[in-house]
Amino acid sequence: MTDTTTTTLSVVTDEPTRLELFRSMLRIRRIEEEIARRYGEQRMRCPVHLSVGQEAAAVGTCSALRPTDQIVSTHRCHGHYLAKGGDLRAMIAELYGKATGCCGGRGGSMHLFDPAAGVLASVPIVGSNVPIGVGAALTAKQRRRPDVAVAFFGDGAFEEGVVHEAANFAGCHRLPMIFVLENNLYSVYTPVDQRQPARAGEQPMAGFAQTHGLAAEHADGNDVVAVHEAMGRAVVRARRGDGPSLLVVDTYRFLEHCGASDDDHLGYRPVGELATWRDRCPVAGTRAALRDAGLLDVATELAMESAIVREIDEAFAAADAAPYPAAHTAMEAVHA
Amino acid sequence: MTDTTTTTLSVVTDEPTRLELFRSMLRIRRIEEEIARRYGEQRMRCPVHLSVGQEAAAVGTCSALRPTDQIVSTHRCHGHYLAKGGDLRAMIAELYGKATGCCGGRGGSMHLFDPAAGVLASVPIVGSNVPIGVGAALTAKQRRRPDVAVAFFGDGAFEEGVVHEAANFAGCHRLPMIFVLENNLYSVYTPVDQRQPARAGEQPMAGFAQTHGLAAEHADGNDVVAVHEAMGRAVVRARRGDGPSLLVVDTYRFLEHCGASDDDHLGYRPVGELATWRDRCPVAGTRAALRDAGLLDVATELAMESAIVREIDEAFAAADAAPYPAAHTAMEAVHA
Amino acid sequence: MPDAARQSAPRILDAADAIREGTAQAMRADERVFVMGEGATDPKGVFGTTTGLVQEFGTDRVMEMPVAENGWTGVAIGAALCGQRPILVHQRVEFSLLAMEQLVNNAAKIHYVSGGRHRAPLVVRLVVGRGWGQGPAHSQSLEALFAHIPGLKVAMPSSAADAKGLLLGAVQDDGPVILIEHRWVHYARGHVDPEPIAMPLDGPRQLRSGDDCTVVSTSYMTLEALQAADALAAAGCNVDLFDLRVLRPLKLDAIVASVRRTGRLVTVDTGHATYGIGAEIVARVTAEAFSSLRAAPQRIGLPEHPTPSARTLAEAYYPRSPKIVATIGDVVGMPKAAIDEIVHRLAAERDAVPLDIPHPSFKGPF
Amino acid sequence: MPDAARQSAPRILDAADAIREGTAQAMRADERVFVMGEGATDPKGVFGTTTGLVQEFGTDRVMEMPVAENGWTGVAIGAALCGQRPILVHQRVEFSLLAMEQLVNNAAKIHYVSGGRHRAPLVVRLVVGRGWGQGPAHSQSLEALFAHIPGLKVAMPSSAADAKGLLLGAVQDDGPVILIEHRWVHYARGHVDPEPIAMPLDGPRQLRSGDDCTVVSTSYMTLEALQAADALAAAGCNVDLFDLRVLRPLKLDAIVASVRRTGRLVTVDTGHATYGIGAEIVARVTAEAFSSLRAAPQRIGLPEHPTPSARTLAEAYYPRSPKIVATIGDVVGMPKAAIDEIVHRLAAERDAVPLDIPHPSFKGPF
Ligand SMILES: Cc1ncc(C[n+]2csc(CCOP(=O)(O)OP(=O)(O)O)c2C)c(N)n1
Ligand SMILES: Cc1ncc(C[n+]2csc(CCOP(=O)(O)OP(=O)(O)O)c2C)c(N)n1
Ligand SMILES: [Mg+2]
Ligand SMILES: [Mg+2]
Repeated sequence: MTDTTTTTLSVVTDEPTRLELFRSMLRIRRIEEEIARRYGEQRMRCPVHLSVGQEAAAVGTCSALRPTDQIVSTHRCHGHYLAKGGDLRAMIAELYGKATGCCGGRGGSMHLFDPAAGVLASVPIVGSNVPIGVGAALTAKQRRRPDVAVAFFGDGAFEEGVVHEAANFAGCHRLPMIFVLENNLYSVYTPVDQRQPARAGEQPMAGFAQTHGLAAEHADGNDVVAVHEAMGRAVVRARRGDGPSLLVVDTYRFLEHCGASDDDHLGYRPVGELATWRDRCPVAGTRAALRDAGLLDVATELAMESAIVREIDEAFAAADAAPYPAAHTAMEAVHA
Repeated sequence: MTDTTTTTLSVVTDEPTRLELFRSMLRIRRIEEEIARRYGEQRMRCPVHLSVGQEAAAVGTCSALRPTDQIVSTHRCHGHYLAKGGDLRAMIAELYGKATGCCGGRGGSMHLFDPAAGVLASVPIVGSNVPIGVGAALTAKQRRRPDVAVAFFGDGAFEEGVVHEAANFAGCHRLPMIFVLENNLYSVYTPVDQRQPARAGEQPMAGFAQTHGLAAEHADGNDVVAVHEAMGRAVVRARRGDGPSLLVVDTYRFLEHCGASDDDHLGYRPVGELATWRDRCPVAGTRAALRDAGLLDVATELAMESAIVREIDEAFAAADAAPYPAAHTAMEAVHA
Repeated sequence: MPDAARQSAPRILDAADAIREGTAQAMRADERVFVMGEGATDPKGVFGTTTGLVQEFGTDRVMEMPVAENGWTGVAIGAALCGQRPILVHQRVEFSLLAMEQLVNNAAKIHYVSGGRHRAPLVVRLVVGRGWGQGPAHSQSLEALFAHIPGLKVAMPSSAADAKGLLLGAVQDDGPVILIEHRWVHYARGHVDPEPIAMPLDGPRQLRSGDDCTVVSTSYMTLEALQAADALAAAGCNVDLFDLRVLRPLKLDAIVASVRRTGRLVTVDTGHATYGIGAEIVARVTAEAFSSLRAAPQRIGLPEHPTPSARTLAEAYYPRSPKIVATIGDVVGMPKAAIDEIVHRLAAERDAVPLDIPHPSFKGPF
Repeated sequence: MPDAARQSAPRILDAADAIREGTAQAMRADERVFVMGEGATDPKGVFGTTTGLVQEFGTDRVMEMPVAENGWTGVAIGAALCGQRPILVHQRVEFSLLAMEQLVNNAAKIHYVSGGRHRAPLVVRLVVGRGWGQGPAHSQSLEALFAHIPGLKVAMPSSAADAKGLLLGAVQDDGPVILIEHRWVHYARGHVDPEPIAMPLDGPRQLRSGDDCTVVSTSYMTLEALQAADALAAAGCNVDLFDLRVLRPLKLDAIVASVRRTGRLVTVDTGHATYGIGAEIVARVTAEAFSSLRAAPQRIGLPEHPTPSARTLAEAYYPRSPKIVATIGDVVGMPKAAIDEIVHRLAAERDAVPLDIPHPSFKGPF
């Protein structure tokens, strides 16, 4: 019998970790800003789904994992991939369609993976990654590995039946699995209230957890420490054999659904909504909190920034310099 | 915002209705017993999924509906079809593969429907009927008809993602829809605890209702009056625009999953489980209750029985006498 | 405007606009018609094919869908059984893979299995993605999967006029119709009748005439085939070019008659070649016109691997007009030098525009 | 028992037993192999193909599944990516329609899209239902849908030996393999090697030899084709009969070579004819052996409507050996009277047993 309310398990976040959470978010932000800046050059010729604004969800969760823990991501996978330790160069090269990309240029931005980092796969079909993550959790159980598996999905994916099927499976077999629902309130340009019934209560998704035998956690997606600690509790439960969890993170996408620009002018979001969420920007908020706590001085931050910028420049330069896959290789590796 | 707990809406069942509920159950029981008796002749050459033991679910629910209300059923559709007023002769003829069957012999036992009675369709793929029922509810809303739609499904179907998708849709659009989950504890020979997580609480399925914006009702599937009244409340809500409901009915299948015999010897159910449920047989239980209440005397019951037997004999005789569909018609009506 | 004047002033639309116009007209004419789709009411309106409809018809008839393709396909089938006439749209063919069970087991069969009593008038619009590195799960042209299923009708327009006409024909049909729209056909411009004239779903359209070879193409590949046919014609090789349009039910009489005359057949479709559309055309035409065949029929389709994202790989992936020219030239026995000349000229023209976008106005991401 | 003795005493199993034996051996040899299916552990054990496995290997390796085909297919793919080697089984092909998205977008493509880095070693067993009026949604033979998808391998056994050997070959394969088992092939009895010998998934097997015609059959229709071939042989007409076995990747060299000799081709498969397996065989063989063809290749498959339940309708639906004889006789130009004689004799033999059951021992409901 699963207790679906948040356990009182306490996970605390020490100072170095808080600094590292910030650095990781800042790095993702800068990388995606650079992609956005260069996207207009039309040399990254693949769709990109940026996660600017959602960094705390990626970083707060992945920071609670080990490299051998497996995550599966979605079309919006840059943040998860980077937060989990995915190779930046292989990612940028993939966006440029180069042979040095993580998929050798075959997949583009929606197929990022990195076995060394435990980024098992990213899948561009909504919801389709979730059971794959459960398969990783099943493997951990069958092979008696101490690993945890995590599936990221959005409020849109929540509507896919396969997500319920996957959750039921994980609940039934009490797998070391964590379902991370990033609720950014939209599926493309459609707000969640046009797609789902309103739900009452403090924990609107508790019913889903109860149905599928998951413990339920919830966190403010602009508070990376809160996400990290909620995830930490879920990881502890999973690793000690207490079964799967749902972690709901409330968050918001700042840029357009697909592509590198702003899309607020389309008018699909209420006026001011974006501004409200921008005011609660997870990166800026964390910076301010660290400053207030005296954990981050200007020099440290500048050093961080410049290291990040250097890494980004190198990654783009390497991608630029890398060869395209040769046309004749297109027929290779159809069958394993 | 939907209230997912059972409302205190009161629906009462008067004496003539209680008698009619009994008669309807008895009739279904006798019809299926006759199918079982004759199945060994190998002239009904199609799979049959009998609902002996589950009559109260079918009768309690369908008795709360009008002919213009639409139901969709499953592979186990005899009871629903009959309880809703489906034509007996067209059903038996269909089982015999005759031209006079409701599908002209093309469908067999798993495809029963009767437009006149509001039996929209039966679908042999598990869960697949549920969104079709929601389509009927959507039509009622779009065309401003005062009708209600009902989807029957089992504890196995509950695992299909499409059921969640359908429930979400109905909840989102607040459709006049009732989801009737007949929990008979097994999917074929597999008990529910091998397929789903354990769920705590008095109303184990409340989480599903909460997730999808459904009001939740629950009834003992051996108590036809309780089913009827729970369904009555759901129908009232649906008809007055208060949105969809889930009605969970706990019930049990007495005979084998598919076919006309007993299958307890296979050993997939705990010893004694069947006997316990047989002791609570909805037909016998209702008979006893009516007897105790002085509503059913022996003469009345005998008259009922003999009318039912006559109707059954006529239906089988008619099916027997009816022609098979001519081979050359097999190519007809592929496209509308 | 008098009829004559109206006819003399052709009205040029692209196929996306033509689809939107046809949808609006069908909805005005019949209140049972309604639209369901993820993004049907959003600002981009499914590549412009549904833009503005919700403003005219309201959210009861232009319905935004949850991301739950199998579910809302079943809902549509239920509504159709109850007398409604839904038009479903998926922004990629791939998303409909989630709805295969509903489409194949229920929509395709319910009329038949009910002895003709049930009707499921359903239009399912699927868009084939292409270009801008969208990769293997947003680019499949899986018409062969649907075309194999008895009880479905399957059509693929290649022009603005057909995009509207076939849609209206599909809406009028009393059964399920799968309409597969290639994303690049959305950009095809041409005269579109302003009236809502439903085209019957009844077979190919001949676009070019000639005695040298019969060419059968589908969807976007018709545009490549036209280019090939015209280039060949300039060199004195004339082909009968048929746009297949309706894949199921498959009417091949005109094509068989053509092959009886030309003795040659080349097929060009948008899907994978193996077990693809061309195979059926070749098999059936060969059975019916065997004694007239003077050369082995040839098929052009996608190679047997998923769509790669990188431009350099996609370049080899998608066959274009030069390849069609080369294949036809070979089948008719044109001199190698003559073929090469046309192939090089066409290839040069084509290389001048990026291969991963349909139109110069197009600037990613999709 | 010495090897020689063992070989001299052929061990006769039916295909269902052969599959179970192969599965158990694969599981003993490799602890990464496990079975997933609805009913995998139940008393009937998926038509006897999984019976007893859970007793030997436990519920961690023989896993009962919820009724959630898309979900557990995705779980299997995830496990495969992590190094496991799941064997999935669906009691009907139709149930796998719910899992098309996972199979087509993920399983088929992940090796390719990852530049060969990911491996998804997955065996998906699908059973084709037939008979006892089970109707249109429990009887489809939809191999053409899977065979069209690059990245999948697709095989169909027609004998007990192949049922085991191809299963073991599929388990050894590092990619996704769809194994389609016709329910009536489960009853096919024959010698099965007791050793776990994996057969490579590499093409057809020749079952009869002759110069008059090349016949290509799949799955259960191979049994009907054998009957036809033997009846024809008795009348002096000898055919090369190939059981196709592996539909993708498609190796046709031996068949093309045969047609070069016989000049004639007839295909007989278990699916719908239109856009079916036979179309690809005909199209490819025609392209490669055109100049040798002396008659138009012919296809035998299911007619273009769903499976009706009633016996009287199903009778016309399923082609049998007499029809194969008639078609081959026609293609080779046998005198009508000679054809008729064989057809009538075979038809009489076949009419003596019920048409809706595979075997005299079979007594409904499935
Ligand atoms: C099955 C499927 N349906 C539709 C789409 C098109 N699509 C791409 S992203 C997206 C939005 C999904 O929303 P959500 O899951 O909330 O993720 P977000 O984009 O908000 O991060 C949709 C509908 C798809 N990729 N797959
Ligand atoms: C999609 C699908 N998967 C599997 C089956 C095989 N099957 C037929 S009935 C059944 C049991 C379903 O259980 P439940 O929904 O509880 O209904 P019950 O038989 O108990 O009435 C199964 C699995 C099917 N028909 N459809
Ligand atoms: Mg979202
Ligand atoms: Mg059940």
